[in-house]
Amino acid sequence: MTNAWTDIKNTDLVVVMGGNAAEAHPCGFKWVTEAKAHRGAKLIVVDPRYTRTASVSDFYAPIRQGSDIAFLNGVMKYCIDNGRVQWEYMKAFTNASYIVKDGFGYKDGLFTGYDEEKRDYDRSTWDYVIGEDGFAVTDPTLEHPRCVWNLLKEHLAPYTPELVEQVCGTPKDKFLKVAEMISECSTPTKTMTSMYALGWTQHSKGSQNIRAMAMLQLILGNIGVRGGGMNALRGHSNIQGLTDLGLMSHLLTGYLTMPSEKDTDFETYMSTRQFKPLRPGQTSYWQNYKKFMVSFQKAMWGDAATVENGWAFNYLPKLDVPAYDVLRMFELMNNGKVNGYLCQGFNPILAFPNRAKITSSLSKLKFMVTMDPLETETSRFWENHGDFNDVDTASIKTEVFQLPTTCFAEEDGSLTNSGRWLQWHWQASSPPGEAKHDSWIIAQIFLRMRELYRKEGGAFPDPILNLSWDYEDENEPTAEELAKEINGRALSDVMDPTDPTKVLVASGKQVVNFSQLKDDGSTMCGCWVYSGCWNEVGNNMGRRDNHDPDDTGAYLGWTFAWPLNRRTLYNRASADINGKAWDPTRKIIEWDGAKWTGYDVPDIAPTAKPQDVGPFIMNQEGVSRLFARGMMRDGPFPAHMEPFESPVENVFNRKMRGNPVARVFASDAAQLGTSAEFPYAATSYRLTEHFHYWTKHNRVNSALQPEFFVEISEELAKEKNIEQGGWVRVWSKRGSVKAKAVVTKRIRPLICDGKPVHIVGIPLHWGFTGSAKKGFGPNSLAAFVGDANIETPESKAFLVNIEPSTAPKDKEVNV
Amino acid sequence: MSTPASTKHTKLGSEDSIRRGPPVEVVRYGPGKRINHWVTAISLILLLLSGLAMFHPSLFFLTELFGGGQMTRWIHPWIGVVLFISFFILFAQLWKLNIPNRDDVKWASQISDVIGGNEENLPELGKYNAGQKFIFWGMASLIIVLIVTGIMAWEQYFGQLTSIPTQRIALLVHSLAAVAIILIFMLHVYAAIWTRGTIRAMTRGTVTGGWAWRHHRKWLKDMAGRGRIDPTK
Amino acid sequence: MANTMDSPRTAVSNPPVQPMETNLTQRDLIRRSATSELPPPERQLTPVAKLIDVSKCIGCKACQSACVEWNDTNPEVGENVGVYTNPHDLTADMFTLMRFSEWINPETDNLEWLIRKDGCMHCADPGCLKACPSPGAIVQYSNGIVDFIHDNCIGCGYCVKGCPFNIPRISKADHRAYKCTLCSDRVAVGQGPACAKACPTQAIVFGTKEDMKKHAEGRIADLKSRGYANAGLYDPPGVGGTHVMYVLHHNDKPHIYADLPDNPAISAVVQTWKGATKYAGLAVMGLAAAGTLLHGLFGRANRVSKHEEEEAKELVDESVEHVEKREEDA
Amino acid sequence: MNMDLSRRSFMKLAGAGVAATSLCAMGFSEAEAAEVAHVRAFKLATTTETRQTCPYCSVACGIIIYSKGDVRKGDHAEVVHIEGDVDHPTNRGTLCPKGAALKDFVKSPTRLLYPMHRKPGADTFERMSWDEALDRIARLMKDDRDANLLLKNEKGLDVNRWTTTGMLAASATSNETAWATFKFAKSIGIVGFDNQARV
Repeated sequence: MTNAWTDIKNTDLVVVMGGNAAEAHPCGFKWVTEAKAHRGAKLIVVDPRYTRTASVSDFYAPIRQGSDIAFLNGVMKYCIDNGRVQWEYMKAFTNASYIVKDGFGYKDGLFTGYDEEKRDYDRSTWDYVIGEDGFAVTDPTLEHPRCVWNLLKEHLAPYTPELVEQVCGTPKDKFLKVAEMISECSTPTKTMTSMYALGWTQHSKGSQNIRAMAMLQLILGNIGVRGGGMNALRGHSNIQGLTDLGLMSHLLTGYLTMPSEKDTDFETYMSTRQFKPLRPGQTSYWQNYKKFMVSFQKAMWGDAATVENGWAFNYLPKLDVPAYDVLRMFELMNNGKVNGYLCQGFNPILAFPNRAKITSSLSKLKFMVTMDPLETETSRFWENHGDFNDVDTASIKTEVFQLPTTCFAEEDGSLTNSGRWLQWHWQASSPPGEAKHDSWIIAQIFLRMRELYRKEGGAFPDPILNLSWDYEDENEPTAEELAKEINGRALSDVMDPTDPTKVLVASGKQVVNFSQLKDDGSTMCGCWVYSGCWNEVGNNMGRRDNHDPDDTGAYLGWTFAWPLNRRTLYNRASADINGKAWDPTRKIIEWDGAKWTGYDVPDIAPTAKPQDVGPFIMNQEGVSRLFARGMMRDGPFPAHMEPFESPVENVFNRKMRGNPVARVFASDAAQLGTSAEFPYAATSYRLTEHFHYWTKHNRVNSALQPEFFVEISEELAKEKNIEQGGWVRVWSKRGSVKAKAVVTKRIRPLICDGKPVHIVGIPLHWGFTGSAKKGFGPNSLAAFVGDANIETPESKAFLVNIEPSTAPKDKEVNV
Repeated sequence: MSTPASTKHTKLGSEDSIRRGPPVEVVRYGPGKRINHWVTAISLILLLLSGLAMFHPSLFFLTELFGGGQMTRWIHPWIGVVLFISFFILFAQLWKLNIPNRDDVKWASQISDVIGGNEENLPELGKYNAGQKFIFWGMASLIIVLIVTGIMAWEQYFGQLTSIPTQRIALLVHSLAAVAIILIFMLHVYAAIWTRGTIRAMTRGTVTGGWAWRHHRKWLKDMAGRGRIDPTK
Repeated sequence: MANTMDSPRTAVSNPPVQPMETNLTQRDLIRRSATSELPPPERQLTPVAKLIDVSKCIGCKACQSACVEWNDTNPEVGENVGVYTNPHDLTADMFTLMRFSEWINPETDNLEWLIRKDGCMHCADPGCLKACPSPGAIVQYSNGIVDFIHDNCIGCGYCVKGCPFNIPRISKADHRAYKCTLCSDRVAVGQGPACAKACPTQAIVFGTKEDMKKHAEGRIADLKSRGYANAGLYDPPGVGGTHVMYVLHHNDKPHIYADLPDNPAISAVVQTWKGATKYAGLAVMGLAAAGTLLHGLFGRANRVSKHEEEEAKELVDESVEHVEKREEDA
Repeated sequence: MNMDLSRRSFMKLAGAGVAATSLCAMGFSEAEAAEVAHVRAFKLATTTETRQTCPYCSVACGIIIYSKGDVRKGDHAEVVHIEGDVDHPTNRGTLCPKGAALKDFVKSPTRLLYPMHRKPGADTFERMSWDEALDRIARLMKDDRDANLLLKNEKGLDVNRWTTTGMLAASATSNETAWATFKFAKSIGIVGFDNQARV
């Protein structure tokens, strides 16, 4: 989220699209009802189903899953055509005026440079014209035919209300009503907020869905302002934290990236990351990359990371592919190329698409280790549960370790919420049985491996032997010790750059925040964006001051928000080019002639002059990007693409399937179904009564929503004579499930590209362990393809068939 | 002399007979009927005690007799079932003797003589008089009403059987019927006490010849006429 | 500034953990089941109310969950029968229930998903209490809370018949009646009901009835501004008003919200049963008893005379002789 | 540690007054002794409060855990109740149906209590001691790493990549646990490393 949950009360229009906030985030959604009740804000819901969020909306428009880009591009076109643009903002804070290289273009659903063989684009033309001065050429008048603004208008031209209706199945009048309501937020005094979640990410073009809305928000001037922003409602309590801390194949902490084989040494690695400004005087904050990277390496390997060995650069593995993401790993596993797998609080056989493939992959492992507070289907994937897990136990040779961990109530630590607040929590109860903290388990495995390497030696032991593990009790690092390591400290006295005689941070002291980090090895910091969370002042994540001057919803005294306790990202953009708030009643920060002051921590150097320095300091341009250059694999502008399994053809290119550059493994391509075989468009989602596969272990939530079901329209039920509450079988090219049928008026067939499209809704909370009735998940059916940029599986749009059926059969398990 | 008797018969119970005595005694109820009667009587008494306890707060203390409210609530319907069965065994044996006839009309029309005890003015009667028949049929019909409405109100097993509005009516009818049956019960008991020499009919099973001569002369003559006499006793 | 406003929140402080005297006692009772002479309360507590704004409710069932947790009930895991309402009805282990209705508004032809939190309405004139035969099994406090005192409950189910909203349920386990207590144990220490505290959108709020009515006015105005011309407050006079009220977007037709009664009142049948019948019945029985007693004492008993005994003997002898004579002839 | 459970809250906000009056409505101000208490005894009396956050979604609602026993005093502590934290700016004491039932998550009958081990082909888990399990895991991992760690690519460049063992990290663990996990996984060379953010 660019803004905080509590900031939503400041909005005038909430657009919930690609999410279902009331259902999945009820207490965050509270702030929508506050905005409605006290600002007269309106709520729009655009979704294939009339959801719980829709039940309290002011306007609902149906849409076919996977067609969001067409809808959003349509809205953008409507706003531009009707002059509903916040011109000043758009001109000052976006790259609309930048001139794009000749050669870049878009035709038949494809951008220039497509290579069908490689399923990739040559993106060399997707960039700015660079002048002699080394800066990007711009035309502030926006008259140049090759400026981003004119190219964008050209790109959006086809997205008429008629096309939107044809592609999305949204009736023209409903689309126009939504476009009209949204376009009203183009004035500086009206803001709109976008609340989205996996309804946008779980597509083969998920990143582009989000880009489309972000661009719309920029055109309307709604980024960086109170009650605005792009608000990704993250699913898990600390999914934000684990991303910030880089627990991903392609990441290091704080969005530093893993080296690839191109990064032959530390210097080469740095050369492609310390971005120089593309416009005069811009911040381009990544110029500090080296300070963060060196401090990170020192945090990892301490004294073993020296300037001589390039800060132990070669201790880091180098990638030969963009990432060993989960889809790639399970593909390798299924091909027998993976021997061991550790699942810490993760349930892949319910979480990943094509369950049959996941199960067969796990069956090929030599060993698997699970760490959970609760039973999981994954730790028992080898156990036969009749129809619910029909495996041949004896033939599965995987050795499995099921390790019991503590849960939140039994540990200290911090979690990072969607609004980037790091909130510390305290242990309240004693662990049951022999359950242990994850950090203890990790420490034990690490220490035992290190001991083996010490005794026996082995393959490249250095990064293991030298990993800094200087905790008071190395068997169990405390949350406090780890938090302090994340914040960073001085390894030797750090001098004040302005006065070299003055010690800024004494050796061994915590740095106040990342501004004190150095690239000479004198500081260490586990995760630079978190720096400031536990400095010499103390544990800022434990702060609980809920004062909120003038009720802006900032709550600066409540815990700690990264970066630098900032609550609204890009908040510099809440003020105009001269530093005056666009909307005086919704001021965040303002330029007082000498510095930036206000309710939040400025998202820019406090003394950076408003006219000189752009608000988007992480970008080389200093402005935001309507044109993404070559930074996204599937295009600098969002273009309509169908899901890989779609009930209709792509109207821009009827031969094109899915995202033309998304990676598809051969075996999975063979398992893609067609609308002839599988006529119904399925989608997966959460129910408010449950949290993933956890709460089915809990009697209360199991009582509130006891049994797996699918939702279909009355029309489809009639067509297939399926009765309310009766059993149905739903199957795709990859699997089959049995469920109770919920026949509802909340789902209606849509007319897309001239034919009716029936939607089948499949919630995801059931399995074969726990208190609830045994059931299945949509992942048994979903396709094993991911987003072109970050490989998030396309779990929100796939094809199925459905028929009336009988109850699934269970098998008694000897426990 | 005996012809008149033999011409106009009244109905007789199976065990009805005269013991010559002296003194003359007339067998009115055999042991079976007597046990049956007392089971019914005791059930009825328990029912009205437990029922009244739940009928009016001022009588709630009666629940103590049954070991508290929960027990009372639990036992009341079961006693009802016992009463229903036992009464209808009795009913099967006595209903023929209770079919009204012309004499009953006359008897009823002279109710003042009944209360005044001037039976010489009343017609000679068979085994039962109109009052007794009224009690018999009254009890029978009310017990049916009570068992039916009782079951509707029996939350523990039949709470879902009928709709709540129906159950409300059932409860109203049940309480009205209960009041009625209590009144009849009183009449029954009082009449038995007031008409001296009656109670022994349900204890020893016999009444004196004089009692039969005074209250049910036709019945007595009929037994005599049909030689239902045991000279040895 | 409008946006500095915040909806009324049930809790302004976290619950106390120090031992505390309860503040709802017998001295605060204004009604007690099957009890005629109840001493008047020493003090009048301010009437409280729970306001359920159906238009803000997202049907998340947090209220159900919080209710189960606070009251330590144990609802069973049922099955799906094709609807979101789970369990399928109120039970002795589920005092409150989200009832979902899919309603097509005939005026707009738009679907409206009406979600109503069902549960005890805490009537000012409680039918359950009127019907209850067990002294003190159902009580009403001067703040309006109608509570079941399980120790005094005999499990007869009369409350079920007495309730105009079909709320109480008899436990199959202990045969006692259960329903929402309005969290009397929380209210007694100054905390609002668990459901109201949990409600994420504050569709459920709790406070004094007066404040709740004021809050409702604001909500109704907002709904009217959004085109719900018939938005209104559901506080049915038929039961003397309730201490659980609804804000309905279609207050002209409560029945579309999963059969919420349009004009609830204690059934006339129950009134007669618990009124006239109770008193008249007792009177009649009393009179009858007295009547027979008097007649017994002063009236002349109906005795059999010596003469009648002789008459009987004669008759018997006669017929015996008659029989013997016939035998001789033969 | 900031365990300050200040009762300060949003009194200044309109509407807070509502609840305020409801306090007095109970005659709460005059705390007289009650002879026959009808209502259930208040079950949170004499419990220990601990400030926590809900582990489910990323709204991260504030919660208060009420337990019998105080871990900070070294007692054995059992959760007796969990309720929303009124002082929390986001949820203001409210909770969703999952958060409101957190106690039953902590006390779920399917909580894992002991390390369990499944032998290849076996149809049940068997209990195993922590030491045995951890030693065996470390051995299996080292053997696989030694056998399969790719030290150099075809160009002879150090890549130190271990692709034959992968790991998924839990996006419900704390940042601190995550950091420890990160150090472990990246230092041993695991590249097949992701968390729920990927899906």
